[in-house]
Amino acid sequence: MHELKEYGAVGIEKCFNCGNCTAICPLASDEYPFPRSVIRRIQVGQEDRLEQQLDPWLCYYCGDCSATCPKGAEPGETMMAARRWLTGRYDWTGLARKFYTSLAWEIGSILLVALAVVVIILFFHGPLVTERVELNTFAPIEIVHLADWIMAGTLLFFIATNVFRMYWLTVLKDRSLKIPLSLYVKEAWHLLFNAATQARWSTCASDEQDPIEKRRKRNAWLTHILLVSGYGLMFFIIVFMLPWFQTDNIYPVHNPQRWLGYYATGVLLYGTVRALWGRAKKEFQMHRFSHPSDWIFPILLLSVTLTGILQHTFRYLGWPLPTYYTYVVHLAVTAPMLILEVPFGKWAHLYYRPLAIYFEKVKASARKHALSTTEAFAPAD
Amino acid sequence: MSEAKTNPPSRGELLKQLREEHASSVERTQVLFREQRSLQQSICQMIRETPKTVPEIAAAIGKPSHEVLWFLAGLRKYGIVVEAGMCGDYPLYQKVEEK
Amino acid sequence: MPDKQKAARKAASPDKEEVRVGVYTCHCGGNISHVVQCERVAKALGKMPDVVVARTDPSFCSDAGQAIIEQDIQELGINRVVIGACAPSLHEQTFRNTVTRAGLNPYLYHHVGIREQDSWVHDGDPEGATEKAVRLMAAGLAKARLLTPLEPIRLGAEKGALVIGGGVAGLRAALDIAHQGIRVTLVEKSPFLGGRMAQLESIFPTDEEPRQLLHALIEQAAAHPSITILTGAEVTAVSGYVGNFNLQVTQHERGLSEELAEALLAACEQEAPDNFNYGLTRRKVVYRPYPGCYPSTPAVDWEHYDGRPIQVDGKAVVLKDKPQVHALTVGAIVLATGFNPYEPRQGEYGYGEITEVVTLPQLIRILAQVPQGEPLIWNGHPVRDVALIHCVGSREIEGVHTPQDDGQVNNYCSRVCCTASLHTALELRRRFPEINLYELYQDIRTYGRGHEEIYNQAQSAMVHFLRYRGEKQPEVAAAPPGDTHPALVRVVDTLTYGEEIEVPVDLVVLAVGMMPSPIDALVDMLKVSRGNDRFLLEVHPKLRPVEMAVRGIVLAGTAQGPMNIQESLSAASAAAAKVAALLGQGRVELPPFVARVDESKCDGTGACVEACQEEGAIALQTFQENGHEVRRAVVTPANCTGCGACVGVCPKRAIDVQAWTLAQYEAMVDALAMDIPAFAEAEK
Amino acid sequence: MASNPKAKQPKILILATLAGGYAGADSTGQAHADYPANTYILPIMCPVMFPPEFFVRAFERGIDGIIIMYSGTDSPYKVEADGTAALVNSSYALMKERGIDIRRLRLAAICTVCVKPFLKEVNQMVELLQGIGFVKDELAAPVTASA
Amino acid sequence: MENLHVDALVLGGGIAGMQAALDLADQGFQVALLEREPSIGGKMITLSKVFPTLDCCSCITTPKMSAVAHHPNIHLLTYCEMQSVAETGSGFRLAVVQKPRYVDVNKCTGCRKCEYECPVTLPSPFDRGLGAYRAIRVPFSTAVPQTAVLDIENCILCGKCEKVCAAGAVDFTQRAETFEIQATTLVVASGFELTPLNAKKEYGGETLQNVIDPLMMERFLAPTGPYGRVLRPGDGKEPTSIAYVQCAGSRDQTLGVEYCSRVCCMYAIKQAMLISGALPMADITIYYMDIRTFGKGYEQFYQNAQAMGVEFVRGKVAAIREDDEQNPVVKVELTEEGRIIERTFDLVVLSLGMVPTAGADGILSLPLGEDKFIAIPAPNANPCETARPGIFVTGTAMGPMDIVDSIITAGSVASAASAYIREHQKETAYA
Repeated sequence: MHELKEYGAVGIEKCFNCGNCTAICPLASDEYPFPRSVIRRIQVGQEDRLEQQLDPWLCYYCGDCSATCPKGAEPGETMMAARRWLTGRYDWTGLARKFYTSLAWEIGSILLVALAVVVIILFFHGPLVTERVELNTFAPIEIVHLADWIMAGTLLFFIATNVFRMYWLTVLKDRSLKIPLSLYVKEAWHLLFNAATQARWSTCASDEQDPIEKRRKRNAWLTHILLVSGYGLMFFIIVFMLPWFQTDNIYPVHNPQRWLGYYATGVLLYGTVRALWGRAKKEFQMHRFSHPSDWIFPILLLSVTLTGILQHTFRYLGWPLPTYYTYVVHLAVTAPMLILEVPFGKWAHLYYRPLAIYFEKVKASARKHALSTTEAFAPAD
Repeated sequence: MSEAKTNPPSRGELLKQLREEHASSVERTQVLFREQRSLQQSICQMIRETPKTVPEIAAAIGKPSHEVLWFLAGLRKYGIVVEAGMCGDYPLYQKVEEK
Repeated sequence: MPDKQKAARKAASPDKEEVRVGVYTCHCGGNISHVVQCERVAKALGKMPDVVVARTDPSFCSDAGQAIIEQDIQELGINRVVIGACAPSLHEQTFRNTVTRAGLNPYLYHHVGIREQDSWVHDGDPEGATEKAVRLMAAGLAKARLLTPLEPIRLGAEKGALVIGGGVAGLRAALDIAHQGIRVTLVEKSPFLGGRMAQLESIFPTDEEPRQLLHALIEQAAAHPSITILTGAEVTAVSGYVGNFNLQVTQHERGLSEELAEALLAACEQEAPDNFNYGLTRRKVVYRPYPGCYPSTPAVDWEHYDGRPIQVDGKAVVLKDKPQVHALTVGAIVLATGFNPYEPRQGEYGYGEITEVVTLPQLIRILAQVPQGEPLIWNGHPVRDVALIHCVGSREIEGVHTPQDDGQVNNYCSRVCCTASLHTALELRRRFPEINLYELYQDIRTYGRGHEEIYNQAQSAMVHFLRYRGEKQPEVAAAPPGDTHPALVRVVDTLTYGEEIEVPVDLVVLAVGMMPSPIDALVDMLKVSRGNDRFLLEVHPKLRPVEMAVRGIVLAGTAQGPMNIQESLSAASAAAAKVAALLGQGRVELPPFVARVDESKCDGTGACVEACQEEGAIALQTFQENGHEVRRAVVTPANCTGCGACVGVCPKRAIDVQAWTLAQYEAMVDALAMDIPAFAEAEK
Repeated sequence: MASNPKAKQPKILILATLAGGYAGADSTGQAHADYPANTYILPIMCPVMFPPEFFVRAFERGIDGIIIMYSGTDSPYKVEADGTAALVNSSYALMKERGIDIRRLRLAAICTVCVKPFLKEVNQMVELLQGIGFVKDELAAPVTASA
Repeated sequence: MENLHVDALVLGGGIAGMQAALDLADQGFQVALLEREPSIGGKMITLSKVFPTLDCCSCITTPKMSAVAHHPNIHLLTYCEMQSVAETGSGFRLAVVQKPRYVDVNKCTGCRKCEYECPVTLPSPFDRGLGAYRAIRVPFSTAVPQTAVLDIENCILCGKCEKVCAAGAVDFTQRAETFEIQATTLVVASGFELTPLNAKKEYGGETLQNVIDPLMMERFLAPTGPYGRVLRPGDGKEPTSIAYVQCAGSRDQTLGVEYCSRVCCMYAIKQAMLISGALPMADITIYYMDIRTFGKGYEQFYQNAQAMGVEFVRGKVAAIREDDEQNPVVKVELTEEGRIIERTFDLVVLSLGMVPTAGADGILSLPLGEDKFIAIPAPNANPCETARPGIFVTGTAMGPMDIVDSIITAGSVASAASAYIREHQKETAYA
């Protein structure tokens, strides 16, 4: 319990297990009776049981549980903390745990990576063309792209290993289930579908009776999905299409390069500002107990977005030096965001969540499968 | 006690005073009373011959079931309506014949 | 009131006037009428001879219902009243008052119980129940025809009360009674006042020091001019009745003179288990249970003192108990005999077998002996993990729990253990911040004002809660040697979806319930009753919640059932109010149910005198009559208990117990046995 | 009953002391237990007031079974425990003389909260009477047959 | 109205106030009992049967009401409102308003002719608004005093009542009258209110017709209830499945009521048993967190209910919605199994808790505890003394409690108040 508190849980000890949170939750089910399933495991200190749970990932923190909790035990926040804890558990490097439990570690690492980026650029940048904006001369696209790929590769490595750990803990460890390979394929669409639509979150809103609450929840979901789309798009563009994107050519406005970029930037700006605004005002249940990690990621993302916009603006204005400087700053925030936050930080939920839903579906159909096979072989009486 | 010289107001004066003081509540209550009377009449009309359940009456006169039930509770209390058996899970109500 | 006088006159000579009976069958708000068809009963009774009116009502005991009866008496000239309603113990007195108000003698009324003994026990047989009601009412009618007006026996009452028990309830009751100008004798069995409360260290919800509160009470009581305190004393004989109880109180010698006491205390070497610490420690046989106790003079533990001399100033002093007998006469008795903590069976949760298992009261005494700031060591091990098990000796289920020696299980809730154990858990947390605490409970019953807050605090203090079901109790086992902890608690935890959870612990604390103090002798002497739970039984929890069925005896505190201190105080004050109301006037009225001799029939056989076992109740006297000497029996009403031993043996049927005559019983039997044509007819 | 006459039930009279059996019967009621309705409970102070003839008279009037529920040694009356036992013995003698099955009269100590013992006594008597029938048949039979 | 001088003034004519008045009067003190409603009896008189004995409630209450009305030492003052209090050297002086009944108490015989003739029907608070009475009425059948009272705010002044009254008791010329009571000591017995039915919006109280409060169920179970049987108020259907939601008004931070109301477990179990009697086919389920049957004989009562087939399920109901047929649907986690269910019932009873009645404490400026009930500075020494000397408190004004405990505290307050009276009168006699 103390450990979870370091991950930002509040009030778990107050819970007297009445079950209100689980019953009010629009997403909980008999198989995944959270939040209480999570709270109880924490209360009795069953770490091994907790790390095998998918439950925390299935929650989107609509906050109903916390709002209606008779004891003020903040079950929603406990779920949040459990996600952080699980991120730490899945991560074999131990970095995630450090980042979540120590602000100094997190900020320090970010600064370190940023510094590294600045230092690298300082040593390896191309000539500074001051007459006009020649970004690709300053930062040769091949090198950046290469760095980009290296970074993406590292990222992928960490993500893949951590995801495998997650798979091992939550699926493989459960010996009671034999999962035919075919099911993984059959249910795979859930992974993509949920990653893309966050469909599960929208059920939070669709079950809500109160129209005002319903609108709030729907808006929250919409904001989130916009943010994800913008983020995903940007990520895709800069990892796979950097040469197309980072260019000194100025494309006409109708060119997809322009409007895709603008769209992504726009929604990122909107989404992060809204997220930060909400956290500052604490208007939502989910924003009442913001953990440092909840602040840092949107701040980073906002900085990335803002520096991107600035850099873009300077380039169009034809101001070479400001363009280069903001570019450096842009990279200096982008890199830690991607390197640190994605595999070890808040943004890990981007893939853990859809994966959890995917595993859940796989397990469910395996269970169904097992049932139907035993039934089929059961002697008729 | 009060001074001897002020005569207590007469009964007529007191009643007049009462009417004036309560003019608005009397008016409001009269509206209520008229609604009640017509509703009561239509309910009684319906169940004069054959007993009916609350949902049946409610559907027929277009009023919410709970309001009809409240009316029937009152009519029952004052002996205007009686229970007359059950129809499934619903008791039937019938108007008492006037003597 | 001329009406009343007239009615009274009428009633005074019933032989000469017609009997006019009113019969009233009560619906009892549905309690009776849901089974017994009261209207049919009334109809059948209405057709019987002498019945002038037979009515029913939703509740005759209500003001409106009583008014009906009063009206009938005054307007219809009803002179006998039969009421069929709840048990006579509940409302007989209510209706006696009703008929008295209407001007009728209160003993011209008869109450028939048709609820507890009819509608409530025959709800599967409405026909049978209705017929039974008719017969019982007909028997009542038969008796009513033969009733005669009677006057209660008025006796002077001693304006003094005896309070048995010197714990918090007894002290409170004594003070409250004394405040009303009534003398009080407080008798406490042990040599010191304070009872169980003195053994506590802190009380919820205020965290006050119990002994401080007690001392405020004791000081007032000791200083009150109307209170006499007898410690080391017990009631050894009782006779008499309300207003005039004669008691014998035997008081043990304190054994020590004021001057020698301290020296003796210092010099005494013999030891005995210290029951103030529940036998966990030993103390001298000359002892003070705790500093600041009252009386402050040490006492001798006569039970354990072996009679050897104690050397003081070179002298050998032998202590001798010379019990002193006090005779007392009091008007009322308050029973504040308190409780004992439940003593777990040998082996129950490992109690008595595993040294790590103690009871909650023991733990409180253990903690009292650990100096503040020092660690808790038990059996030489530092205590790191503590499990507190709730409901030990409470909420037991027949067939699941092992019965006690008397074959019973304690199926009641002891009310205080939940809050007490959470309160103690908080104390543990405060003093030993590193300890892990586990509460094993069935339902947390922190019902009182400020108690739920204690539950909340315990949760905030990281106490772990595990919930077991009554049918599946936790198990306590000694851990195998070499284990990290000496004991192991296993519990099927319903909060964790019925999974079994194992908790290694250094100390297991059993939150034991309350049992009544062992007062068998007192109960036998006073002829009072106990409930199924073995606690003393009130007449009715709502109508007369602190009175016992024997008039003049009231209940205060945990003698009646589990209570916390606040509740004990309230109950004690309530008992005091009853005593004050009873004795305030200096006289009491007793029902006139005593033997009465029919002079015209008695010829002095003396059989009655022989049969009577009450002292001074009946004697033969010689009278001069028409020049002849005749011997006749004469009853002294104040000494007669109304048992009727004289009635059965009189060959002449010349003696009867007033209002309970043999002739009335014969008439009742006839009514029960006869066919009821009227009832049958009424059905047609 | 007149319209649909049930089989006639034997009648059981229960004489119950206020300090014992009567309160016990009230407790039974408070527990909402169930027992047959052909049981008529009359409150008494103490059974010693009845002469043996009283019981025989009751049987002759058509009471089929009598249970005396007294307080035994817990009684407020000194005379109750022994006196009642003696009374019952002399009543048995008289019943035998009249050819009445002595099992029709029973003595039971019932306390104020004795719900189970109360029910047991009542049910035993009910069963007994189902076996041995109405008292009037017994009284009608020639004495020699029963002797 | 004449001014009164008494030893003790009891504020509130519920069970605690009545018992306190009786216990004081039995000791020979002069007592005034002040009640703001037209009849004494309080909440208790509205109940059907009482736990754990299942005695008919009016059989316990009405004799006490009657005893209060007939006691020579008790001045019964109904339909009176306390206006102000001043401390005098020898006690308290209160200004009290006798509200006009528009009926002469001395003439009215309680025949209810006026009530039958009155044309205006109103929801009767005695039946929690689910039954009806008229603008002029005897408040309920066992009211004390058994006298009609006219609700002038809902009267059309048609004068029918005046015409039909044979006793000539109806009197439209009555006006509120102020009088004075001097008392050595005050006993506050102002009682409780239920937590509001709509306190927790997830439960739909007041919007869902078939989600009711427990006092409504008491009225349905009482023989004098509004329907004469148990029906659900939404559409008059006889319910065959009924759920009890425990702690619907207590032990819940979101309601602002964190304490336990003490009685809800027992009344729910009692009602369940009574419903089983009235509707033998009905399924009854009680959703609870902790069952708190701590009183004498209560645990046995709980076990009896279990044996009778009442279902006890551990889990706090999270929300109640309504299906198309007005049936409430309860959503709850079965915490012992970790399953979440939605179950449809005909009727849901919210086991609401107790909050203090507003009023007396304000006029008397008595400090309150955190729970808003009157503060008791020394509960373990003087359990019914308030922070103001000479003012005592009893019954549910001092916190939630059941009838048994209320009656005990009433006895206790009688002792404490009488000691104070004797002490004080002695002092003033010397002075």
